[in-house]
Amino acid sequence: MKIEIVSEKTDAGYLLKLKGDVDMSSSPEVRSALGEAFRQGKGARALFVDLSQVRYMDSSGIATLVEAMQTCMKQGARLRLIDLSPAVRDVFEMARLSSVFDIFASVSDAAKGL
Amino acid sequence: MKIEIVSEKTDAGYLLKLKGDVDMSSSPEVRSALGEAFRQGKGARALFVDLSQVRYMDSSGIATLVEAMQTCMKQGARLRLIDLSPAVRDVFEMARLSSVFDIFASVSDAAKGL
Amino acid sequence: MREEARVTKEGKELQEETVSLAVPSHPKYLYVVRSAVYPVLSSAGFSRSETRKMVLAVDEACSNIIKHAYAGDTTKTIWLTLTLGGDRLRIELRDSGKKVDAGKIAPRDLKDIRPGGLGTHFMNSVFDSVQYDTSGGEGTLLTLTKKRS
Amino acid sequence: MREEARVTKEGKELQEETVSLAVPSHPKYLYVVRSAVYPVLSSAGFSRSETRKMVLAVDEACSNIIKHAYAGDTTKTIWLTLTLGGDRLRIELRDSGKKVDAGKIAPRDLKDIRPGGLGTHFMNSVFDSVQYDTSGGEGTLLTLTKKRS
Ligand SMILES: Nc1ncnc2c1ncn2[C@@H]1O[C@H](COP(=O)(O)OP(=O)(O)O)[C@@H](O)[C@H]1O
Ligand SMILES: Nc1ncnc2c1ncn2[C@@H]1O[C@H](COP(=O)(O)OP(=O)(O)O)[C@@H](O)[C@H]1O
Repeated sequence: MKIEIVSEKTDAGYLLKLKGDVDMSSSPEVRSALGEAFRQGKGARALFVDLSQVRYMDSSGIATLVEAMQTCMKQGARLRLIDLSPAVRDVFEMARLSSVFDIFASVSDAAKGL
Repeated sequence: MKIEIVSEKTDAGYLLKLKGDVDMSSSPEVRSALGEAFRQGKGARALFVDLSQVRYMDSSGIATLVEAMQTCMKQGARLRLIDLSPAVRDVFEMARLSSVFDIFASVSDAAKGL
Repeated sequence: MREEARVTKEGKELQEETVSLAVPSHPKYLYVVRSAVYPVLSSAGFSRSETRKMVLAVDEACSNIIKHAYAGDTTKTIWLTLTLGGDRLRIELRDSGKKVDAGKIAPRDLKDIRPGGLGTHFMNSVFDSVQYDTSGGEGTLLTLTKKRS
Repeated sequence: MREEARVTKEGKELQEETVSLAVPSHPKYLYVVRSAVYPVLSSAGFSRSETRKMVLAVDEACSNIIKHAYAGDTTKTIWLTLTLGGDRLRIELRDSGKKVDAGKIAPRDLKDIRPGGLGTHFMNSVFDSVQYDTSGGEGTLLTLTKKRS
């Protein structure tokens, strides 16, 4: 199961759209795409990650997002997650992370108030 | 993997819509739904089977359709298959059955010329 | 398949059904494990959400075997056995790597937001029992059980 | 997992990767077999259409074991092994039932439109070789192979 990652530059910062399964096999790829977005988007107000097409996420995917949040904090940027699929929602709830991340219903909602 | 079968009465005869996998486990259910359509639809000009939502079909599914064709012939009715999914198309080609069955793109196409 | 049969109070035989799977200890096979385990559990009558959580827990157990028991060696083997009894599901995971230090395995405090340490928590939150057995010749046997409702 | 390793002309080691699966001989487990086999083959680089045809052939082989080797007994076991070698895929199916009469297995004439007899044809049309071996203690070993391109 391959992961597909589409990266897009928006006004407020990079938007990464993930499609597929984020597991121990694919999260290194997600991590490096996030790293690339941090490098390219230095000084941006936010990093957006669209999770609507993620059918599966395990603790390695969560770890990758937690790391991204920590990097964002250091850079004074916001990490904004968009449109969690039911599978991702389940994992976030099990990990009690639903309130830790900033989660938005759509890209336009996430772009507000930055 | 369960099969879902929706049966609908149309002007020209019954329309069965199959959804799921038609394999050794589910084809008995398909066979009995076809039998029911034959009983209820006695004297109808045609029996329509919509295969657009069939993600998988094996030789037991093909056998079931061949039997249905034979029953139709005996009753002087037509068996018309509608909108084969790529998976079903593959099996039909491997079985060289694409030219044996009457296959239509849509229900309205299949209802013509009866 | 084990041919154990139990007899219920009503005298009905309850045959256990067993599915076994063995895959290389490479992360790319986690997807194969999930793909095989999911339909076994969902056709056993567990809800979609429960099934998803159990599949996640099994995936985490396999990841742990790759990371900890095999220290990243992707050429070893992970053995899984799913046994559906009349009232209970049992999933066994076996490896031939470094034995687990069962005392060291504890779910982390969830308030401590950091990467890692979630796998054990996921296993405990969906399964009724999570047991590590290192008494065998080599490796660890992890047994996860859940009541069928 | 077999730990056979081959060495190429360039001296590179080619490790075979093996996935094994055992399921009860009940038609409801055909879906589990397909779900497990599909990702192994597609991640091995076969095209979607080839993968679909191979999954179909394996499904037919399992159906034949249920129908013919086990005569419909759904409590027996079907064993599958998928071995990915450097240049070749090998799928082995084992049963412990009535041995196949290899002489009687022949794909039917496709011009003869009737239910049944297609399974053998499907196996032969997608795999490079289809071999039945009844020399073992019990049951039949069916080996399907296909070159990886
Ligand atoms: N199969 C195993 N073999 C050896 N040690 C293990 C195994 N599974 C878990 N552990 C130990 O338990 C700890 C907690 O595991 P887990 O909750 O999955 O988090 P993580 O693997 O992310 O650290 C691991 O860090 C490791 O020390
Ligand atoms: N595993 C098996 N054990 C015993 N006989 C078999 C087995 N597989 C196939 N056969 C024999 O080969 C014939 C052709 O098989 P197949 O092409 O799959 O069609 P079908 O099973 O629909 O008859 C079967 O009818 C059966 O006699």
